Amino acid sequence: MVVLQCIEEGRVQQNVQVNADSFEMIIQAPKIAQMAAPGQFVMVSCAEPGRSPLLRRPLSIHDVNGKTLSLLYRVVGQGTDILSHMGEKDRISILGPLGHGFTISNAGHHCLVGGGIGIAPLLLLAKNIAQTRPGEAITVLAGARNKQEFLALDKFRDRATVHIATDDGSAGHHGFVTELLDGLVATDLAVYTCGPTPMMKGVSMLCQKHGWDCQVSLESHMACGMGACLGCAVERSGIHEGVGKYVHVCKDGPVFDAEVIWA
Amino acid sequence: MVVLQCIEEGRVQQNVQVNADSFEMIIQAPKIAQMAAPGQFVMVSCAEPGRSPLLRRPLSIHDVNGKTLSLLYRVVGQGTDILSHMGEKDRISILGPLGHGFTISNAGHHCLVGGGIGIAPLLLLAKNIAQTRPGEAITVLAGARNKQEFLALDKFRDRATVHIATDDGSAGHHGFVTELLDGLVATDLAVYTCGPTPMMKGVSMLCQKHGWDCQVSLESHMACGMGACLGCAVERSGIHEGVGKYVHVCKDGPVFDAEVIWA
Amino acid sequence: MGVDLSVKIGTLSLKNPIMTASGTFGYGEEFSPFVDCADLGAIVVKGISVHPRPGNPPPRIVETEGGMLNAIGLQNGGVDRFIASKIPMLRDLNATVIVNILGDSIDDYAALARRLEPLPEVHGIEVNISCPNVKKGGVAFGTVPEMAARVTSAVKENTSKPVIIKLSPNVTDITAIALAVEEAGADGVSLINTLIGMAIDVQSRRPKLANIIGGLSGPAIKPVALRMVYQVAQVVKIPVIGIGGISSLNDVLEFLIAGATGVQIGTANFINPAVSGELVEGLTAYLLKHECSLDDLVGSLRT
Amino acid sequence: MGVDLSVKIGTLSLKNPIMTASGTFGYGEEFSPFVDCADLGAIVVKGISVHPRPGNPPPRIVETEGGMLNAIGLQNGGVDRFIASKIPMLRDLNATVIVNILGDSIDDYAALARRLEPLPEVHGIEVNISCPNVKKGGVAFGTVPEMAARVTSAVKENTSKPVIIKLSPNVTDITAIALAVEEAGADGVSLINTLIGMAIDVQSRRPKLANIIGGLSGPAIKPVALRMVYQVAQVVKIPVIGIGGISSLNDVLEFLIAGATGVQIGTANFINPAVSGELVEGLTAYLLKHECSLDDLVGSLRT
Ligand SMILES: Cc1cc2nc3c(=O)[nH]c(=O)nc-3n(C[C@H](O)[C@H](O)[C@H](O)COP(=O)(O)OP(=O)(O)OC[C@H]3O[C@@H](n4cnc5c(N)ncnc54)[C@H](O)[C@@H]3O)c2cc1C
Ligand SMILES: Cc1cc2nc3c(=O)[nH]c(=O)nc-3n(C[C@H](O)[C@H](O)[C@H](O)COP(=O)(O)OP(=O)(O)OC[C@H]3O[C@@H](n4cnc5c(N)ncnc54)[C@H](O)[C@@H]3O)c2cc1C
Ligand SMILES: Cc1cc2nc3c(=O)[nH]c(=O)nc-3n(C[C@H](O)[C@H](O)[C@H](O)COP(=O)(O)O)c2cc1C
Ligand SMILES: Cc1cc2nc3c(=O)[nH]c(=O)nc-3n(C[C@H](O)[C@H](O)[C@H](O)COP(=O)(O)O)c2cc1C
Ligand code: FES
Ligand code: FES
Repeated sequence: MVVLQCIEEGRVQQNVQVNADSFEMIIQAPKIAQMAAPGQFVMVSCAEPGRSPLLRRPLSIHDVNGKTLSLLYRVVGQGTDILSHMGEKDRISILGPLGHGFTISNAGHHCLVGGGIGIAPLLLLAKNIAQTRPGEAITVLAGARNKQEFLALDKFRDRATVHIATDDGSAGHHGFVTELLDGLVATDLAVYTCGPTPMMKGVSMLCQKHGWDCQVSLESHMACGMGACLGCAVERSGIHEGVGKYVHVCKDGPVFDAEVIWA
Repeated sequence: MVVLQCIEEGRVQQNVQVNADSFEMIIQAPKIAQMAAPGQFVMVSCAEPGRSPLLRRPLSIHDVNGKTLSLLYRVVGQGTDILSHMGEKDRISILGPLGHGFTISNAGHHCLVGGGIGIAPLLLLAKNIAQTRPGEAITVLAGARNKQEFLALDKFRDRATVHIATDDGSAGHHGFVTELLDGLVATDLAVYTCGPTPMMKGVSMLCQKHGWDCQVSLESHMACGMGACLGCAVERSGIHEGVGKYVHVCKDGPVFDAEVIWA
Repeated sequence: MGVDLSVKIGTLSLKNPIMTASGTFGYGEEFSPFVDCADLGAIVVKGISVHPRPGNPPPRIVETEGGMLNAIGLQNGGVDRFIASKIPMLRDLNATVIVNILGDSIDDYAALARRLEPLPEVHGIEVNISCPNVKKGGVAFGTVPEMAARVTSAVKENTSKPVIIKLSPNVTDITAIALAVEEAGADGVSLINTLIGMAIDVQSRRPKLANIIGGLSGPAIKPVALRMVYQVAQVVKIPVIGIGGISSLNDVLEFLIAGATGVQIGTANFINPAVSGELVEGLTAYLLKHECSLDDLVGSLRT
Repeated sequence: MGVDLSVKIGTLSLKNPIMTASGTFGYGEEFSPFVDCADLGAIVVKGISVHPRPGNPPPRIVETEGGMLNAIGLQNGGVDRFIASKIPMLRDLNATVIVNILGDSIDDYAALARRLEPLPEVHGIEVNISCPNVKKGGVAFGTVPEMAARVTSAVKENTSKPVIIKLSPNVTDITAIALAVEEAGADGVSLINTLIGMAIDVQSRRPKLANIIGGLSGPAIKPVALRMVYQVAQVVKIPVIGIGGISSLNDVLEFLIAGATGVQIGTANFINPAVSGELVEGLTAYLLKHECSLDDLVGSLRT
């Protein structure tokens, strides 16, 4: 599948703090906004070319509204810290849209499972399903360490039923979001998940148990984001010879059928 | 001469553009402001320690008012560009005051000769002379490529007679500032100069001709600014053996008796 | 554009001195939205071996101050698959193609040269005798003049195409290696490959690369690369191709002034996939503006 | 502070593993407003030669991405002047002092060791072998195992003080040099010295350093330094002192985990003259917080 992509000098429209360590940045980037599909990502520059931090940072496309693109990101290091200090009208170089996103399943019931910042790519997916599959059920299961940590839930509520779980029990189910999933009674279910690796692995194991198809959105360190450097390899499930041993998150993914990774 | 110095987390009070490519930054840095003497400089950080641009940038102390320090700087590259984007309340790490400044001569008439951004260190000197030598004549000769380029002249006017020269004749004398100096009729004159090297060399040659003592403020690339790296060497006039061959701008200078450099 | 940017490496003549560095430009196709490969001096494709290589386990890359470490492990599908699946695509790109080869033995290098010989789509061969990532192979050849010379002869004996030997910077005297391969018939040398480096995650006390060590690239290594290019250009008569941290026109000019006939852009492709094409335009504009030719520039360092 | 930070290098025991690197800390005095030298593991003073050296003409330094190039040219007043004018001051600093020495010949090194032997203020000697051997046509002592070993023995024969050999990174196999000097009796090795690099001013087409080439230091070289420290620590039994781009506590920890017994802070002193003292505090706090000892840390890389 050939994806069209470009480098766009985006213009920050707003960059607001949404919880203790996360921000949402809305950027005018008409070209990329127009091409973006759910589950795809962009590579954003945090400095002038050749200056450090050298590499672009991969961030999921959280939302798209007309000519604007929204990124939901957590500040974890130098690059995201620089992003968090950007303000209105600042320019930001964006490369994208990149990667192979979610494929909307033909199942009648869609379950989106997000852990922490992993909720980011699921919003555009939910919107897309609601739009292209009117009447089909959408359930969102969101997990977080605590009540304060949840992100963007309200944006889901008008299109999906949302259930939440917290590690500390400060809101919703006291425990793992996977437990909520296990509790679902459904046959014709498609699961889409993004979050910490252990969580996604747990989700895909459950899906195998229940016979649901499952798509996972992976992360990996990236240099190019477009299949050139081969830096973003992750091992495939099963035994494979030669180059078949690895898949590349930026190009084959970031979204994979769960079986490709865990089986 | 042992200079007291410190690292101070200054606070930008204002940072205003003063001509096409220059800015004046006023910083709250009480410790350094209190210690600063005319002709000394500071080393300012343009990034977090260990991040590029790696080295601190040397800038002359342009002015001091109580707890604040003023820097007058021209944007020529990455570091000064970063400085020019700083705003009110931003923190800036300053190392200083550094170096050996101007020594106020016992001559009854003081002539300050500045070229371009070289005017920067002369303001504090003028203020200092006016304060410590009431009644003594202060003449300021300022040179620039054109009328628009002059900096801080008004701040001199109430303490000194100011004459200007421009390369393009757009204001004052059409020609070099050295020609103004040559025109001065004075016996008991002390000259202090800062600006492009050819200008300072010209000034010191004239002073030798007229028998005036002359102090020059030099520039050199610096790593430490405090005499440790030996990176800021400049050759001394005359023939010298071994280590005597060079002086170090950050410690022996930046201000030198002209004869030490050119003879 | 009214200015001649062409350069010659052996019998191969390039439109201009701007090439892409092996392993940083895939096989060109990924970059088609950003660069017309036909506009470049050449594209140097990802290293090819006799047999497929899965590459190293992840993590394979880590960012460092002013650079990055990679331990891809020379992942590639092997020469047969390259010929079957990539050559047709490369033909369509209309680009001057230099194929980077690597092996575990002299025979591997010879075999690769032989396999590529009949292909008109392959305009030149770059021999990687220096990749720091694999424990076996690579390194040894690039660090011993005699070995480097033997690889060179083996390749030359099996191809009529221009042969560029890509030198390792992880040596005491790179000029000795350069002279040895020139003597052995190399049509040009390209340098530098990556410096061997390492990074550690303090919390887990594990290396940040699964391979423990990796190759350092990017602006951080530019001063070392420029120095080596200058030293090599002083002693060899064959063309020198400069590589290492080149991201801007100013960087390109530094390498040309130091004595490089051409340059390769590596890590910079990741930050700006359009950079190679932009540098061709930038260099053209520079030469026009300063009314100088490439020859005026190359090796014009004033010392 | 309830945690033992002391380390031993031969017979010399240091308060803690944090030292300052030669040529980046003057003779300590300049830093007295920022650091109490007595709190540091040791200060390594600017390189001393038999006769005074004027150093190189300016420009001597240039900034690069993530680092800097220097070509100071080993400027120093010579050993006599050092003893006359610096030793008294060093005595007052109350610091553990390691004197860095350099020479053009084996005899120079021997002579320097002899001159320093009687001085109680000198606690150890660090030998800079990155200098050219004038007799051997200017090949650096540090690039040939045999020459490195001969310098080591010459110094050892003339001093009872602990001897640290400072290794050059501009070699094919740094472990071979390390093993050679260990064999010759070195009490420790410190690495790395600067990588040789270069920068060019495109407008004037001149080198940015009057000396054309210079030494690259700073964060840019950290990955190379860390890799070499790791490799050397694998093969030698004597203490390894890590040097290269260390600016933060995290950097210090990386080098210790890689196998360094101690570290030296160089270029970082220019950016923050108080950094060495801060790192002693930082390391102390870290060990307390994680309830681990230095021994737990050193060489604890999980591979
Ligand atoms: C396809 C994809 C989509 C992503 N979407 C989002 C998102 O929507 N919101 C969000 O907050 N984060 C997202 N991430 C993670 C995000 O890329 C990292 O948090 C970010 O790169 C950290 O950069 P830094 O400079 O702040 O941290 P540093 O630790 O300083 O980064 C150092 C280097 O490591 C890389 N790196 C560090 N953590 C990660 C990581 N988890 N994944 C990949 N590279 C990493 C950085 O890119 C950089 O090259 C995504 C990652 C991938 C691969
Ligand atoms: C004692 C002293 C006082 C100074 N006072 C002033 C002043 O009051 N106002 C002002 O505008 N400028 C002053 N300068 C010059 C100022 O230091 C440089 O313009 C500035 O360092 C350029 O940094 P940059 O990153 O913008 O430029 P870049 O060219 O990107 O800098 C690259 C490197 O070169 C060094 N460098 C570049 N130009 C100079 C220079 N002329 N002198 C020393 N180092 C240089 C930088 O510090 C940096 O390390 C002074 C210099 C010295 C030595
Ligand atoms: C991710 C990556 C993969 C590379 N793969 C190869 C390779 O397969 N063969 C090779 O000769 N060099 C390879 N290199 C080295 C580059 O071609 C180049 O020599 C080096 O990166 C220095 O240039 P730069 O600083 O511009 O990146 C690779 C470099 C990177 C960063
Ligand atoms: C300005 C400067 C001067 C130096 N002088 C010496 C010296 O005289 N002797 C020596 O052995 N190393 C010298 N070095 C090398 C440093 O001691 C150190 O090995 C190197 O800079 C790497 O460490 P860093 O990256 O922390 O600076 C010098 C380094 C710099 C930057
Ligand atoms: S990030 Fe370069 S191939 Fe995936
Ligand atoms: S700048 Fe370091 S000695 Fe002057």
